Amino acid sequence: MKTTIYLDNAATTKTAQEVVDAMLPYFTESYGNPSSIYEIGQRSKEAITKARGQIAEVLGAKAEEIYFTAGGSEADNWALKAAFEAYKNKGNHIITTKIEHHAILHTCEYLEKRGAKVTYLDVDENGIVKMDDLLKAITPETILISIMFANNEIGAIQPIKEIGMIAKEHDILFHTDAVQAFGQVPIHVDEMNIDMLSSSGHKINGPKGIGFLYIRKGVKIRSFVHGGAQERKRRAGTENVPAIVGYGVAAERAARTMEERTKKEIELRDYFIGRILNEIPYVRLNGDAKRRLPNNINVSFQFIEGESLLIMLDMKGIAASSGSACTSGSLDPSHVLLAIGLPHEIAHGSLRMTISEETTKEDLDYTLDQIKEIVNRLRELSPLFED
Amino acid sequence: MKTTIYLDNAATTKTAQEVVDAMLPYFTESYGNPSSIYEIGQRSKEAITKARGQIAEVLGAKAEEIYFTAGGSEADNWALKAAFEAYKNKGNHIITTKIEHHAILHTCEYLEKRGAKVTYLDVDENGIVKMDDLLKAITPETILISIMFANNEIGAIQPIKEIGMIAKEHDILFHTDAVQAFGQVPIHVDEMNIDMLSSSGHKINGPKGIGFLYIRKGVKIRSFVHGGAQERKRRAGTENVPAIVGYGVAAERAARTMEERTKKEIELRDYFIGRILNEIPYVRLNGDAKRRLPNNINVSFQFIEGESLLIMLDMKGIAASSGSACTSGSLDPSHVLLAIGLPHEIAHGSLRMTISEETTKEDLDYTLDQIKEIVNRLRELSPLFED
Amino acid sequence: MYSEKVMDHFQNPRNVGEIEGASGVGTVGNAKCGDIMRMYLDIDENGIIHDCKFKTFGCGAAVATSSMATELVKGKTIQEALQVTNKAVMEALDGLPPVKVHCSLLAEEAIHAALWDYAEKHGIKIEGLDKPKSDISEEEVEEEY
Amino acid sequence: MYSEKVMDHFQNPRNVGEIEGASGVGTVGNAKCGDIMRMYLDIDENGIIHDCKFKTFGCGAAVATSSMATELVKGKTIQEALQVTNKAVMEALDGLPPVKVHCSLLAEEAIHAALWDYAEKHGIKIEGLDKPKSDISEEEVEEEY
Ligand SMILES: Cc1ncc(COP(=O)(O)O)c(C=O)c1O
Ligand SMILES: Cc1ncc(COP(=O)(O)O)c(C=O)c1O
Ligand code: FES
Ligand code: FES
Repeated sequence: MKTTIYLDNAATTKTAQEVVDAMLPYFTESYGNPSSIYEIGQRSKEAITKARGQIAEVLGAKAEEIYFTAGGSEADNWALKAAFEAYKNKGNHIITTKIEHHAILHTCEYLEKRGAKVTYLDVDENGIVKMDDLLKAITPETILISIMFANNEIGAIQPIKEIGMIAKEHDILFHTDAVQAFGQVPIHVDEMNIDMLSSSGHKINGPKGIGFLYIRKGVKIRSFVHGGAQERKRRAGTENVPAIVGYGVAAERAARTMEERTKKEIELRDYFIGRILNEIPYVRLNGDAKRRLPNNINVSFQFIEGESLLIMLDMKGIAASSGSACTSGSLDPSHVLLAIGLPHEIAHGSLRMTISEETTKEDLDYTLDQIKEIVNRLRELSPLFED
Repeated sequence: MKTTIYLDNAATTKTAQEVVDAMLPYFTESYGNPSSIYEIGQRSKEAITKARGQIAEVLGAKAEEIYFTAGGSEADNWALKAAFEAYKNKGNHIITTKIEHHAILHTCEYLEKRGAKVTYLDVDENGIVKMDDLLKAITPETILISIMFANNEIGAIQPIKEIGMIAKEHDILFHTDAVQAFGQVPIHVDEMNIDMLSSSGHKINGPKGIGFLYIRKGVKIRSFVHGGAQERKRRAGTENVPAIVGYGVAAERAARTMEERTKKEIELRDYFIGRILNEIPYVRLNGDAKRRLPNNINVSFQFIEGESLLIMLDMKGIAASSGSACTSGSLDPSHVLLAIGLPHEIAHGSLRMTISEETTKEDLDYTLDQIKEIVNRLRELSPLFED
Repeated sequence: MYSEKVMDHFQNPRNVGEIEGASGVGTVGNAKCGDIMRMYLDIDENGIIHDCKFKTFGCGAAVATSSMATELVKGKTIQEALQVTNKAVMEALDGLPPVKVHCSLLAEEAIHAALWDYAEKHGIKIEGLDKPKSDISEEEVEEEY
Repeated sequence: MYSEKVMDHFQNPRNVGEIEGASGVGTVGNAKCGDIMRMYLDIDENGIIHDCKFKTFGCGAAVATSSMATELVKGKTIQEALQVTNKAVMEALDGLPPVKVHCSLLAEEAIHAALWDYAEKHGIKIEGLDKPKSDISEEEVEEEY
C-alpha cells in the first residue's frame, strides 16, 4: 500500500521543500563549474563557500575543514583508509566498536587484510561503550579510534566527549561517524576533541548523494579520490553544486530547529515507547532509554520475525525497519542487537521506527493499533509461541 | 558580467529541464531508501532499475553491468585501483596515455608509489595514440590498458575499437574513460571489447555528483567504497535516487538526440574553426580536425596568456576555458597541449570552447568579434609580440 | 518484491495451526537463523494425506511457501507429496526473489521431515526419502566483493 | 575572484608601452611559466622616477600588478621605489587571491630588475638592492595530498 506514515527517518528522510528550492537554480541557471573563473562558475563557487560555512558553523569548525564527499559511506571509508595509510609508520592498531555501521566495519575488515589490527569494543546492554574497555584497548601501536556518535539502529549516543578526551590524552586520532547524530544532537568538534567526523546529507532532510568528512586542520589525511584539485586537492571530482547547496541549507535548518524539534520528538518517542511496553506482552526496548536519539524507537517482539512484521505494516501504509537480516537474504540478524546481548531469535523480531518532525501522535496511535493486531496474528502463526 | 554565451560544455552542462522534472518527485514524494521493502522504498528501487536499463541500452551493455558512482573521478579511481589490487598476482604493469584526465593520471601516480609500473603513451601531433606504440608497450606483466575515449581538452577521439581488439588479443583488461564521449559518439562495449568504462552525469545535461563504472560481467573488480550491500555489494552508500533517475533520462535523451545534435554541432564547430583560422593571425588549431568531439574547438593564440583572455571574454558574457594553468596557480600549462608538442608559451595562449545544442551561429559570430578585439589588446600588452 | 500469489498466501495463509495426534510432525530451520517451519500431517490408512497444517516463524516468503506447501500436499499420496519440491512450491507461487529461494527449500524439507516422522512412528520405509537435514543452508551464495 | 581594483587595472592598465632610451629596463618571469613582465624606467638627474611603462604577458593579476606598480613608482625617488614591495602592490589593489601572490612578486622583481639595470648602466650602487633573481618561484606551495 502507498506509504502514508513514514517511520524510517534513520534510513533516509524526505528532502525539505526549503532545501529543494535552494537547489533548483543550480541545475538550470547557475550550473557553472565552480573551478571556472567566469561569472557562472564563480556563482557556483560562492554557493559552495556559503554551504561550507553553514555546515562548519553547526560543528564549531572552520569552513576549510569541511570536505564534501558523496555521502556517509565515502566519508567513513576515506577517514579509515587514509588514516591507516598516513599513520602506518606509527602503528597499525585501530579501535572501533561492534556496533558501527557497515561502512566502518567492512572498511576495517578490508584494512585487516592489509595488515591492520582492529579491536572491536563491546558495548553494554544499552549499547554504550565502556571507557574502561577503551582505555584497556589502547596500545602504543594505536593510531586511530573510530567510534560512532549515535547508533543507527538503537539510537544509543556514545560519551563522545570522554572518548575525545581519552584520544587526546593518548595522542591518538579520533574519528566519529556522526551520520545519525549531525543535526540531531549538539556537536562541537573542539570541545569534544574530534579530529574527523562523517556525515550524510539525506539523513537531515538534505539531498542524497552528498556527505562530508570534517578533517581537523593539521591532520595529515591524503586523498581517497584522486584527480582534479577540488576540495583543496583532497577530493577530486566536479563538485555536486546543487546537493552541496541543499546540504548547507539542511544543516542550517537542522541546527535552527533542533531544540524545538527534538523536544517534541522526545515527547512523542517516550509516549510511544511507553504505550508499546505497557500494552503489548513479550516486548523489550532496545538501546538506552535516555541516552538515545530523539527520534529512535527500537523494540523486539518475542516469537515473531521482523520481515513479516514489516510487510504487514507496509500493507497498512506504515514504513518501518527491522533488525532481521531476512530482508537481505543473509541469516544473521543485526550485529548491533547481538552486540547488546539479544538472543538471535529475539533480535529477529525487532522493529525500528524513527520519527520525524512531521510525525503526529495520531500517526503513532494508529501505528500502535496496527502493531498490536499484526503481532497477534504473527504469534498465532508462530511455532515458538505457546499461549 | 553575467554569462550569456556558455561555451564550456566540456567542463559541465546545464541540466536539461526534462532531467530536472524527472528528478523532482524523488526529493519530496518518492524519497524512500531503495533498500527498504515498503512501498515508498520499492518505488525508489524501481526508478533505479529503470535508469540502469536506460544507460545500459546506450552502451549495448546489460543493466547489471552498470554500477553507479559519485561521478567520473570516482569511476576512474575505482577502475584503476581495484584492477591493480585484483590482478597484481598476474602483473603490475599498466598502460595509459600522456593525455588522460587527472583522475587517471593522479591515480596512476598513486599506484606507482604502491608498486605499479605505468607506461604513459605518447600521442601524435593531433592527440591520437599510435597502435604501434601500444603494441610495443605490452609486456607479460601488463594487467590493464586505460585509454580515454575522447580527450576533454582537444576533443581527440581515440581508435577505441582497435585498442579493444589489441587488449583482447593479449588478454589484458581494457578500461576507457568515456566521460567526454558517452552520449556524444556511438559506443558499444561488446563491439569495442571494452571491459570497463567511466562516465559522468553532468557532462551530458544530467545532474552533477553521479557517474557510473561499467564493469563487464566476469571482471573481478572489488569494492572501492565498502559498507552496505548497494550496487550488488560493489559500491556502498545510500543510492542517490534523484540523480540516478536524472542520469537515466539524460542518457536516453543524449542517445535519442545524438545524430541530429552532433550533425548540427559539427557544422557550427567547423564553421567557427574556419573563421578563427582565417581571420586571426598567429593562431593554430589543437587536436585532430576530423577525429574530434562534435562540440570541441581548441585554438592557441600566440603571444598571449589564457587567463587574461578568459577574463576579458567573461567581461563580455562569454564562458570558455583555457589550457593555461595560471588559473590554478600552478605554472605548468596543460599536459595535453604539451603532449601534442606545443611549446609552453603557446600552450599558455590556448582557448577551448565547447558548444552545445543550444549554441547558435550568432553566438559564435559575436564571440569571434570579441576574441579578435581581445587578442589584439592583449598582444599590444605583450612583451613577446613585435608587430 | 513478492508476486501477488505470495502476498495472498502471506496475508491469508491456508492451513495454519496444529493437528493433535498428527501422523507425522516435522520441524526444520532454526530460530537463530530467523526461520522455523513446523508441518503437521494427517495420513489415513490408504497413505493419503488427509490433512496438513503448519506453523512458521519466518519472513513473508517462509509463511507463503509453508501455506502453499500445505495446499499442495493435501489430498496427495505420500509418493506424490515427495514430488512437491521447492521448485514446485515456487512455481505455484509465481516465483520468489533470488534471496528467498532458501525459504522454499525450508518448505520442502518440512514436508520431508514430517513424512520421516510418520515413517519412523509407523516403522515403515518410504522409498526415496532420506533423513532430513536438521538445518537448511543457503543455496545461492552471493559473491562478496 | 579579483577585487574591483584589480579588475580596473586589468581592463584599463595604466602606463602600457615602452620607453625608448629608458634609463633602466627589467624583464622578469619566463614565457614557459606563462608570465613575463618588462618594466621601463625613466629616471631624471635627481634620481626621481619620471616615467614608468610596462608590457606583460600573463594572467589578469600579472597585468594588474604591473599596472599598479608603475603607478606606485612614478614620481618616487629610487629609494622610495625600493619600498614598493609586492605587499604594497597587493594592498593598493585591495588584495589578491592566494594563488596569485606570485604575480605580485613578479611586479616587485620587475622594478628591482629595472633599477639594477639603471644602476649598472650608470655604474652606481643602490643601497639595499640585490641582483634580481632571474626566475620567480612560488612562495606559497600548497600541500599535495
Ligand atoms: C575525461 C574526463 N575524465 C574524468 C572527469 C572527471 O569527472 P567528474 O568531474 O565528474 O568526476 C572529467 C571531467 O571533469 C573528464 O573530462
Ligand atoms: C551510522 C551510519 N553511518 C554511515 C551511513 C552511510 O551513509 P550513506 O548511506 O549516506 O553513505 C549510515 C546510513 O546509511 C549510517 O546510519
Ligand atoms: S525465512 Fe529468512 S528469508 Fe525467508
Ligand atoms: S602570471 Fe601566471 S598566475 Fe599570474
